[in-house]
Amino acid sequence: MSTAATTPDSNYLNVTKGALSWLLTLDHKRIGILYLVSILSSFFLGGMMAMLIRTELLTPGDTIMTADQYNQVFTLHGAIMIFLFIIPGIPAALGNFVLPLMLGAKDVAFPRLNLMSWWLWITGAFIAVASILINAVDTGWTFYTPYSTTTGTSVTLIVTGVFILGFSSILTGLNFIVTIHKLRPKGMTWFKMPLLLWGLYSTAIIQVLATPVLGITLLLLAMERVMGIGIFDAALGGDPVLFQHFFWFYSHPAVYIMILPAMGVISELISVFSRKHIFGYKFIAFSSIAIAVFSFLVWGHHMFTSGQSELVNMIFSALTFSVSIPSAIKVFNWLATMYKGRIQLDTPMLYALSFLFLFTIGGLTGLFLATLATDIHLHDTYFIVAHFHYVMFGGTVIAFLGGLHYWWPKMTGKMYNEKLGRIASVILFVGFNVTFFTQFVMGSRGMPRRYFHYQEQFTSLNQLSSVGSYIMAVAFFMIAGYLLHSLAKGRKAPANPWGANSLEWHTPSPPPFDNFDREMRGVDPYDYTGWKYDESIEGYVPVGGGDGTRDSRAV
Amino acid sequence: MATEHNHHDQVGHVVPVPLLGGVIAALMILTWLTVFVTKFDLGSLNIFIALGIAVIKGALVVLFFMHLRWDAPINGIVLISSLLLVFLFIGFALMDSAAYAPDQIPGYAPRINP
Amino acid sequence: MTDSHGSEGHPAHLQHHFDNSRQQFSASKLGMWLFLATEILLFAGLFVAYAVYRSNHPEIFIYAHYFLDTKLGGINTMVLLLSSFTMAWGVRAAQLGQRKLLVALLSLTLLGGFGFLGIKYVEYEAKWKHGLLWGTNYNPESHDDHTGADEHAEEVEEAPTAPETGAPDRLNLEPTVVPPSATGPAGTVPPGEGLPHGQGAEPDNVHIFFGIYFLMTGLHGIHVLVGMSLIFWILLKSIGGAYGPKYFTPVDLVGLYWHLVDLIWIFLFPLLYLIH
Amino acid sequence: MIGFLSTTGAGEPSFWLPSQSSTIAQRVDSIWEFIFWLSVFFFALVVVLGARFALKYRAARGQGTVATTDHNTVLEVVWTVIPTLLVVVLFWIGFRTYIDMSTPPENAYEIQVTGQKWQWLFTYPNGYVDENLHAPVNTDVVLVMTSEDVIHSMFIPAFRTKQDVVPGRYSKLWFNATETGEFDIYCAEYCGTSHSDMGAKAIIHPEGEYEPWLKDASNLHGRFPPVEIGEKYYKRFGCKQCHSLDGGAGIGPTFKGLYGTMERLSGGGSVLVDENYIRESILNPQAKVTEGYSPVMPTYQGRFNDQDITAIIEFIKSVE
Ligand code: HEA
Ligand code: HEA
Ligand code: HEC
Ligand code: CUA
Ligand SMILES: [Cu+2]
Repeated sequence: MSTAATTPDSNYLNVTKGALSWLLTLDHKRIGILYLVSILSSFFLGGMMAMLIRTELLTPGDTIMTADQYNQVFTLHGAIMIFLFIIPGIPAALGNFVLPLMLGAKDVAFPRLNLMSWWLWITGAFIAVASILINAVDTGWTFYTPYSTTTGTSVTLIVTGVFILGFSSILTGLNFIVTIHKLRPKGMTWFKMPLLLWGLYSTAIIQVLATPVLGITLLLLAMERVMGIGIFDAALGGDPVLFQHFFWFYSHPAVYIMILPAMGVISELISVFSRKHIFGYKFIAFSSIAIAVFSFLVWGHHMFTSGQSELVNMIFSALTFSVSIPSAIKVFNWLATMYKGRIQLDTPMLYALSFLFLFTIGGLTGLFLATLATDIHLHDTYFIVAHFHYVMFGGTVIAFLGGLHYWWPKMTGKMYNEKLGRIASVILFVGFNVTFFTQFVMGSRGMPRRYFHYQEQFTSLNQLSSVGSYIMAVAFFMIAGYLLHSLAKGRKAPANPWGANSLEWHTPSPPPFDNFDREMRGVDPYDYTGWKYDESIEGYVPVGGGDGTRDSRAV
Repeated sequence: MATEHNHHDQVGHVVPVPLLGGVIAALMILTWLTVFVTKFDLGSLNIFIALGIAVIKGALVVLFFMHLRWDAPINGIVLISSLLLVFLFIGFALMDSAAYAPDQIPGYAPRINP
Repeated sequence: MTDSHGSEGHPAHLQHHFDNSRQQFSASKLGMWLFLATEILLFAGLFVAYAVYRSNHPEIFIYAHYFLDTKLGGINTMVLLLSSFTMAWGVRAAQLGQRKLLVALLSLTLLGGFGFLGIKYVEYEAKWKHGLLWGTNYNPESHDDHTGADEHAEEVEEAPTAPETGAPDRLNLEPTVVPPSATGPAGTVPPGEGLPHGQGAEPDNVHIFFGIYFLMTGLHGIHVLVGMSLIFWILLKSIGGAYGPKYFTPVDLVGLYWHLVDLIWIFLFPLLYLIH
Repeated sequence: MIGFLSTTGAGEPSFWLPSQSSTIAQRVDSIWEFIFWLSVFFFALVVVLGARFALKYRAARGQGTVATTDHNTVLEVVWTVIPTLLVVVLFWIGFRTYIDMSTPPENAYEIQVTGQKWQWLFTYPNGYVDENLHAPVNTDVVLVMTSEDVIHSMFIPAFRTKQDVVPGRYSKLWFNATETGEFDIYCAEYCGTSHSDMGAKAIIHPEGEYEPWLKDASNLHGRFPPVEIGEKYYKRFGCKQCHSLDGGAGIGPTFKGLYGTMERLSGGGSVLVDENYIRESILNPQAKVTEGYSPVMPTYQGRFNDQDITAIIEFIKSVE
């Protein structure tokens, strides 16, 4: 199985041909690409739902749809974005591609599970999306009982889909943990790993330990609908608030499944484009683990007004603040990395800077929510909507885009148009703030979320927000356009366009089937002294000569 | 890796049959004991005894049948952390639902008692 | 770390991205333990539901557990433990390359699985017959027209928690046997203030116990089934002599899974059957 | 554009927050402001440093590396400890105020609230039911709330207060309004189709005007024609759950065209549905049970007076 014909020109993209060679591939790089295509399609679908939401909200009354349709649209927007796009986003697409490369390994520990994970994703996604066509779903992505157990829509079906998606996520996490533990090469100690791997590792811990609880939650919800167990249904003697504990036990840690890998990506980008060793490596690494651990202790902050007891509210509020400390540590370390660097504002770095600003806003507004007295007022208003779009979009999606541009040459072997890349990133930044900053204002002024009709007084803010969302759509179509264009017409990518030193840049772009033609050893991923710029290929080459893909550099 | 390997390719620990036999005997006795103890009314102690015995039985299974005693520490860490999370979950859910239980409306269950 | 890679050639079971068997084995093992952790957390949800309702409404649990048969439950515990024992021994046999012994032990383990499910079936059927089910299906119709002891005799016979008065008529429990709700409402309904199927001391919402009972034992039963299929699969392969000292990973991993199934039952048994 | 930095002035709505119309609002807002300025500070810090570095150290493509120190334990400790101390303060002030928000004062004026898809019903101590919340100014008022179906959430932005309304249990929310006037009430927990229309008004009466209002409002007969009153009762006292108006089947016979027909009784015999029979059916429903129905209708003895019953009869007559 390791004996695929390898000629000097062959790479993982052209080593075998035909649809089946992709659909049944065990190569982590191809699986990464499969995931990338799949999640981007979901993102597109979710984005179109968002456009429907924003268009409906142009006027306070009915605009383009009925109340029921609106409820279905925001449910699907939320569910698609969360379960289909952002949770698998960085780990399963970018992570799958780069993790073994960064480790100098040939593949992940369990290639078959990896493929199975993607197929489960496809199955789950198919079922979840089919539930739209069959009888829609109108519960919101949170599936709160007893609404979700009594509504007439196909909740059971979408819950089945999400259950399967959860399984897919578990397999990815499990695979990454084992790979990082067992497949590190000689010389790569834990503290020689690129920080993205720490991010993915802590993400994987959450994926493995939290996702099963989502599974049982959804199972109980389905049983509640099918058999009428009554555990969550007051009409049968059950307790609806208990459901919320179940749901958030998973779904709070899940938000850190989204942000931790994004923080890993940002650590890579900031160091590489500042041409400087990352500042405070160990603090950044440990803060990832700390976030993963604390993330399990704070779920009740989504339930401050639910009727949860005051005692538990108090504990959860206090614990919630603990998560902000490791996040603060990261932000300050990134800033320190930039200090006195030689900062190159290439597209990935522009995204990294966007991230820094937007995530800071998102995170700081989290403090309003973690504080009991203010959350009572802000809960379930657009302030929450703005908060989570700032962290999920301004944080994760922006980091994802940064990473996508950063590894695009490695994945495809092509360079995208740098100028368009920068322009699009700026448009996106502006559009994003117009869309969501306004929502903070609406929210604190008292506009509840999931509102189809709203009061006249919020009209102008809503319209501004909708305009912002159209600006974002323009930026995304630009991005999609020049990336696709680069596939056909892009300049051939050098092995190391950015002068980075983690192991994936020590092999050609795109990498060969088995990743490396030699046995790799750990290096300090943030030590760039071994590379110098070569004008002729617009990329970096080793100071000692060669193109960097053949020799093996020891520590 | 704390795995013992007796000869070149041997991986994992081989557990002697008498040890396995001893463990299953202990498990059987404990099962009988836990049923037996239930015959006595010890108030709230009953549940602690029952769960205590279950924990001992579980530990026997994990340590000997599942080889954890000889296994890499990381595998034990995985197990312990999952158990800690279970306790965390039970702890908070219990603390909270017990605290608000007095607010519940007596007899409210329209779908069963119309 | 260069030993088996390249120089000695790959053994058949060694995948190309591993350096050697030991690395592959310990990776598989860590993977399996992680998977077991997810299983534990899957069941965690049910244990939470159990803990919440039991601590807030002990009356439901005490009343309802009289309908479970401790003798059958106890026997089933032993059956499962024994099959765990044969499984553990089987792993040893695989490690030492004792092919015949391995086949025999795996067959015994499988038999244990069948035994367990058989007994479980008997128990389920009795519940079904008496309408001791979940949610609105909880409808123990037989309560109303007789004193109960005779008809339920076969399933409530051995309830070990007989109060001082001797074997009580369990469907007409003295109110003192069933304590009031620990917190909040839904406690014992005083005799006379009849609920629809209220007789004696039947508390509100007994169906919650049966919902939890069926979910816990049902999910566990599904795991038993999966475990049996896996054992069947390695049994077939071991007949062909697939496992020996150099390669026994599947036996080891399936063993771990089977022990976990056992482990969960070790807790389910006292929690469901031995309530006091 | 600088407007977004202006936070609350006393009472009036600010750029960020609605008017402060309850005693707790001022306290919540001062915490809000504290976090706001803290956030502005840290945001400014990050932006100023980030932007300054990006511009000052900006370099062309193709740079080699810079060698500087890559860690500094003192710095790390400083930027770990300062945020830690700050969040401890945040937690504490938020928690203190929250405890006051969640503990209703003793002897507060109690109003019962029911949430249902998709309206709020407020029941006053004398039994009068209204669709809006009326309360006296400068008085502690506690709402004892429950839901008929799914979870709703009582949200009064001007009072900075919110509480979920959960079926099967009572939850409480209290406020002390400092201003008279009308304030918006929303349902903040998603509850289905008309979630966004599940609004009401909190109408705060000036000193001494609340009691007269309640007395006046409770006296429906002076204000509405009997048929309308009957219809209100039909909706509010649960008749709706068992008796349809369109001839549809229900737990009880439909009211459509009921008046004046002959009903067969389950004990044999039959009866003409006239004023007397309806009166008897409401006060003593089990006296004569209509054939095909079970005797499940509750008695309304003591809940309606003669005038009320007449109104209901008029209403039943009007359904044809
Ligand atoms: C990527 C996802 C993500 C991330 C990273 C976060 C991060 C945080 N979130 Fe957020 N959150 C969501 C996604 C996310 N959240 C979602 C999806 C919801 C709503 C779900 C729904 O209801 O549909 C939500 C809702 C939510 C609530 C519930 C609100 C409610 O419904 O009433 C709360 C309450 O505490 C909260 C708090 C926080 C906090 C304290 C952080 C912290 O981790 C933030 C830490 C970061 C910083 C603090 C900034 C950087 C630090 C500095 C610049 C230094 C200065 C710092 C200090 C002085 C402390 N979030
Ligand atoms: C990752 C998560 C994520 C992302 C990215 C987004 C993106 C957007 N969301 Fe979000 N949203 C949620 C998660 C997310 N959302 C969740 C969880 C909820 C709560 C649901 C609930 O209440 O249950 C929610 C709810 C929500 C609401 C509140 C609805 C309500 O409460 O009534 C609104 C309203 O404006 C909104 C708007 C938007 C907009 C305008 C975008 C825009 O940014 C979208 C822009 C995207 C596009 C226009 C797509 C373009 C894509 C391509 C062209 C493909 C090619 C791309 C590449 C090659 C890169 N969303
Ligand atoms: C729990 C269900 C229920 C509620 C609530 C209820 N009813 Fe009835 N009602 C019945 C049933 C069943 C009957 C027929 C049996 C009987 O006559 O008692 C009935 C009969 C009647 C009749 C006689 C009609 C006939 O054809 O014999 C009248 C009039 C009536 N109800 C009025 C009312 C009014 C007015 C209210 C509310 C203030 C009300 N009901 C509330 C169930 C209900
Ligand atoms: Cu009621 Cu939303
Ligand atoms: Cu959260």
